[in-house]
Amino acid sequence: MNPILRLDKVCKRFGGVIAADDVTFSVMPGEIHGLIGPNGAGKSTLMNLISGIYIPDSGSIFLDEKDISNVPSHMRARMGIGRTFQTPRFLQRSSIRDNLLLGTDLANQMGYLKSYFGKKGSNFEEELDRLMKYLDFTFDWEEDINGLAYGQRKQLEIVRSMLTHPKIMLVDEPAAGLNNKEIDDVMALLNFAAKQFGIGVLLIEHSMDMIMNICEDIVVICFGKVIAMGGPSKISCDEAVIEAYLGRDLDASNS
Amino acid sequence: MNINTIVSLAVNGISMGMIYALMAMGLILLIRAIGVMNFAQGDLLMFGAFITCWLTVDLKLPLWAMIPLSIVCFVVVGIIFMFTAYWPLRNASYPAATVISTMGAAMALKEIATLIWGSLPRSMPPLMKNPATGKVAVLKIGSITIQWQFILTIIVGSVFIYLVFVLFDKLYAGRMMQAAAQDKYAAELLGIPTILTTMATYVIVVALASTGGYMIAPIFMVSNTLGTLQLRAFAGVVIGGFGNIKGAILGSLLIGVVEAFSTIQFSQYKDAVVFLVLIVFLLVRPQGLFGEKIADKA
Amino acid sequence: MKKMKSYIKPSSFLIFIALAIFVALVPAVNQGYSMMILNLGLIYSIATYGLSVMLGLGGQLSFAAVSFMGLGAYFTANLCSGRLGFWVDTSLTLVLVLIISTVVAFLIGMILFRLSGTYFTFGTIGLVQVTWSFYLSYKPLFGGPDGISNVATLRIFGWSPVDYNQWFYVLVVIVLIVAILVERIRRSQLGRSLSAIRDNEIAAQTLGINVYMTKVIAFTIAGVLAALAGSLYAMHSQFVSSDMFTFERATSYIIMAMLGGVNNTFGVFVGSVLVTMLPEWLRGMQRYLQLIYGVGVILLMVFMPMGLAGLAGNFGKSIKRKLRSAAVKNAPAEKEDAK
Amino acid sequence: MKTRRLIAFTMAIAMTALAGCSTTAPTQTQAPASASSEAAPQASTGNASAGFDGSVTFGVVAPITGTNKMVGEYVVNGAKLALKDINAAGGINGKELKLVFEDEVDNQQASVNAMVKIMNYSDVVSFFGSTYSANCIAASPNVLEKKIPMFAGGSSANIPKKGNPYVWQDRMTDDQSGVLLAKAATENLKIKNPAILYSTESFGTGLRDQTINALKALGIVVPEKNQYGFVNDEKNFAPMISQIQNSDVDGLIAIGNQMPAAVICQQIDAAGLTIPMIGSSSWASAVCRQNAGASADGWYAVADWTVEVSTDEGKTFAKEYKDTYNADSDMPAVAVYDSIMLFKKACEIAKTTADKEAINNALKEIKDYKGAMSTYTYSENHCFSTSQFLTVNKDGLATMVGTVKTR
Repeated sequence: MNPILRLDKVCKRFGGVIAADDVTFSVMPGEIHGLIGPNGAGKSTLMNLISGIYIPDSGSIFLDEKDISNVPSHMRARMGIGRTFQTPRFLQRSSIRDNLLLGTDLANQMGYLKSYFGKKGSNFEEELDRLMKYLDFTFDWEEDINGLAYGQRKQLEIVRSMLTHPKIMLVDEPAAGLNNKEIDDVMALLNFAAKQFGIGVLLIEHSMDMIMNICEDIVVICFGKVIAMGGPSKISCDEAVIEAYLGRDLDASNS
Repeated sequence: MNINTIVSLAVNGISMGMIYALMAMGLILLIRAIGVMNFAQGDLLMFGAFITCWLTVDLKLPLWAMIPLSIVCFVVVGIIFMFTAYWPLRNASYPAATVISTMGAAMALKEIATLIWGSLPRSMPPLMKNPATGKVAVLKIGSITIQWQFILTIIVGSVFIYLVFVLFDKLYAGRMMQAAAQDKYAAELLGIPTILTTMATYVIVVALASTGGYMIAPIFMVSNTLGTLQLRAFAGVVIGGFGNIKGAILGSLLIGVVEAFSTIQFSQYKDAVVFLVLIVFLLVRPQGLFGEKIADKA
Repeated sequence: MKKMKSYIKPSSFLIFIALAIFVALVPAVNQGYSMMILNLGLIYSIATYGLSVMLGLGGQLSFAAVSFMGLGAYFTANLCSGRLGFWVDTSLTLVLVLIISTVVAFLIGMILFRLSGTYFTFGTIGLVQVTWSFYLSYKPLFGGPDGISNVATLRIFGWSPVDYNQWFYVLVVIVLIVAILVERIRRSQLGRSLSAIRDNEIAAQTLGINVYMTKVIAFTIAGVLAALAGSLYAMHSQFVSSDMFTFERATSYIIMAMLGGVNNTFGVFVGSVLVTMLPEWLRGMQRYLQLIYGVGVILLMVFMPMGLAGLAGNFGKSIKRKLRSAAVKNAPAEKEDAK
Repeated sequence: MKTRRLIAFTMAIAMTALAGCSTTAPTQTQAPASASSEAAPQASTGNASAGFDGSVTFGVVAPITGTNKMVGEYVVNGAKLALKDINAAGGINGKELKLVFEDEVDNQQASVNAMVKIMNYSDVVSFFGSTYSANCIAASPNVLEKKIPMFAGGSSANIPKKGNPYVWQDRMTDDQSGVLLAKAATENLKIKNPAILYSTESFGTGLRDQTINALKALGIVVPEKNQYGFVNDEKNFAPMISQIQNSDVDGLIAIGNQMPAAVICQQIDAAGLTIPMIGSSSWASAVCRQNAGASADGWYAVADWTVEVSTDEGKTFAKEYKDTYNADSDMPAVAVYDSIMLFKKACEIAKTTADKEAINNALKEIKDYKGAMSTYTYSENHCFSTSQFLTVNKDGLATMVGTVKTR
């Protein structure tokens, strides 16, 4: 079957800085695909390129084998690209219910008029209950979003992204700021999304144990170039990856 | 439409353009430094006009005493204006709050001026007097007569533009202020006292606007309705482009000249012409003369 | 899991009662002159509702309410005063005003939203100046500086309000309808999309919201409501002049929205009525009125950016939180086994 | 955090009471806002009401506060002078005259509010309306509805034209003063090809149209390029003045209110324009002469009033005003004074001080009544005045040159 998301020789430069250089990889539906690399390697830029915030200088991006390189970002979202951010982006002055309803709005894709005249979309509550079972905290709907802890908000953003019924989810450093218990919950949630709904997940993460446990396939980026691709076992002993992360030992190399 | 008219209209247009430029520069400094759109800019100009008029007419100070004293007044007004309209709101969660508080400040400034100096407009003796006739000094080139007051405005305007450029490009203080403007948090980490730089920005903005007030006081009557001139400075800022001073100055000069020449055909639609030019400009180049498309970071 | 609250929250029930008392009591208390001022407050609240959709939900500061009020007022004045040689029935004019203003507001919105943030606001200032200049000077359509007088009053199905009291009832009904519409918008997808745009346009895009079109739709709604207010103003005062549509007037609408609490439907109503009626009540302090107004606005922004409603809201929430923590204290056992 | 919320709460209470007034400043009477149906609060009590059986109340609307405050002072002083003279001479039909004032501030909304308020006072029989024409036009539907005679302070010819039998004007209307302005410009100043600088608000455009028609009748056509309109609060006249200076015109006719008049004088003087100049009545007003100072000298004006008047009634009024207020009188003061005198005359003809309808009809019988400002005779267009003064500004004084009559 063909990949849900495919990047083909995507390049992007900001003045002198090369953010992406001939990046080519693809994510299969229902697969959790890791995207790792040292800080400033261009991971977030790739995310922005896929979700349409930046337009690539050259190369193209395919969603379900349809070329979306020049499609505006809100259309890409409607075609099924879900996104979470390093720092969760929520509506400051609204209740949790409204924030999550934003996700269902995208799922139902009713026009403003239909939703205005009260046609209730898909049943919002039990779908949310099913997802919340994976996380061990509950909340009061009308509570202000800022009432939740940072870790809880990060998990909630993943839940919101799943509510939009995406084809592919771009998850940006979900583990940052979470304790171990919460990381396990997130991994269970992502597995649930990938296996039950067949959602492709592109996961940016620095904590290696999460990457190594959950990802079936990993691509490593350094200074915008793909330096390695493959399964967790292959990547963990790949020469170039270790060097990119830990640097080379000078005297050892010239032996 | 002979040469006389064209020259005198052009000179009048450029001198008014300079007044708008002084205000527009202030607006840009505030937008870049503090992210605030100052709706009290016109009233700061009016306040400056009243202060200089009070010093020259009421206290009858000679020029060499009046200028330092008026600068002291401008500094005081700048600091008070900052600590009332901006400082308590600097980390307000709602961006519109700071803008609307400047509107409140605008009304308060109008009323304070009325309470101190009365609501009747006051006239101010011309700066450049022709010693013989005691009338306004006039430069005669062939058959063209240009009032020295306009020329003085243009000179003073360009001097201030040069000073602001020197401050921001050459001096360390200017770079400090720009750093604080870009990222207040990071600047504080580098030991830049952002409270001082913000105060310095406000003082400069008030000084620029008040000098504009001083320049037009002898031409127009000094009254509390001078604030309406700010709308043209807004137009200059928008035409100039996102947050850059060069654009704002050129935009303001363009607005001044367009305004002067629009009196030829439809003088009562003068306002409409100025702002139609603005809106047409926005259609063609939404990012303005010098601005470039700035993509926000995700 | 907390059960979803039913649609009618207790607080909106309270508001309903307060409104009923307000409607019953007010006409008995004042007539003629101060009733006219109150009616104006109600008319302005319609335009302020439009502004609350733009500023409260969408976070876009716009001064354009005044020019659309002018559009509605002059359109009605021309049709209902017979100065163009023919008369049009006032209720038909109201419908025409709504249609025309939707088209005009949509087009102007498309133009102005090529800009964003501060520069959009400057664009609306330009629009206000252009429209004011035409309202003042272009005689054939706008009657020049004299304005247009003896505009016919409202006639619906043969009945027309005779004095200001009857006008009051008509206006309360219209304001109620508008308030309910705006409250519905706040709870619908459009409301949520606008709030997303207000907080972060980039995040909104990734949630599938077409930022440009949504802003234009909000601008159109604000324009239509302002035109409706303008039309009602023309019929109520039976006289229209450019003096009502200047830049200074535009700032008073924004302050009306902010005072009451721009995100609270009931707050906007309270804000508009307060801003219009206060000069009548503060009769003695005539000289210092503008100064109080200016300083008051600054204090308002410093201490209550979310307006009276915001304050009341926080107050309500803090009470709720205290109640809940009290409930937890005396029922610890029940909490344990819920997990 | 706690104290911050406490301060916020107390601020809220203070705020709602103080802040948030709308920019249209309200009308203001000396007494608290009274429900309109009761009697008007007695703003100024004349001397002891001994010797009078009952009273009659006359309303006066004036810009007591705001940018036109100076005009408001003249109206209030003129009205109080009329009150003193009438009550000293036995009141009206034996009844003591009482006045009530309303403040129209400086915008249309407040002005209409003030006039509606004064009409609604049950004991006000007639009143002096706003000194600005657009406001009088705005209030005329209410005057018609209330059937109460109003003396309009404005001079625009459009006020009486609305076919409203209750609106009267004691000042010369624009259409007639337009004729006088044209006559004075061509005969007295010998201008052949004038430029016209006019304010675009209702008074300005009205007078411009009348003047151009009058000039056409005298064989002078003013082309569009020689007409310069300016917005009422315009400040920068330099572009227009330089165009006038460089065009082939041999004289300037200027029309506007007092404030623009002063700015125009100053900027024309600065530009060194030397062609003969004649202005509407604002150019002779004390407000313009004080603000413009020496630069107002040399300006002719067709004015309703000048302190250096040579008619007897005019001299007595000017002297009495100077003695009471030790300041020079000005047009708004004499306009309200003469209006109240005309009201007294109508009451005497109708032999009633309560029946508004009878008083209104009695105003039709007034013929050759010698007032301070002019001699008044009824005419269908409800404008009483029959003449205006031609004045020239010399070293700060508007000295009278002659009178220009219409009928």
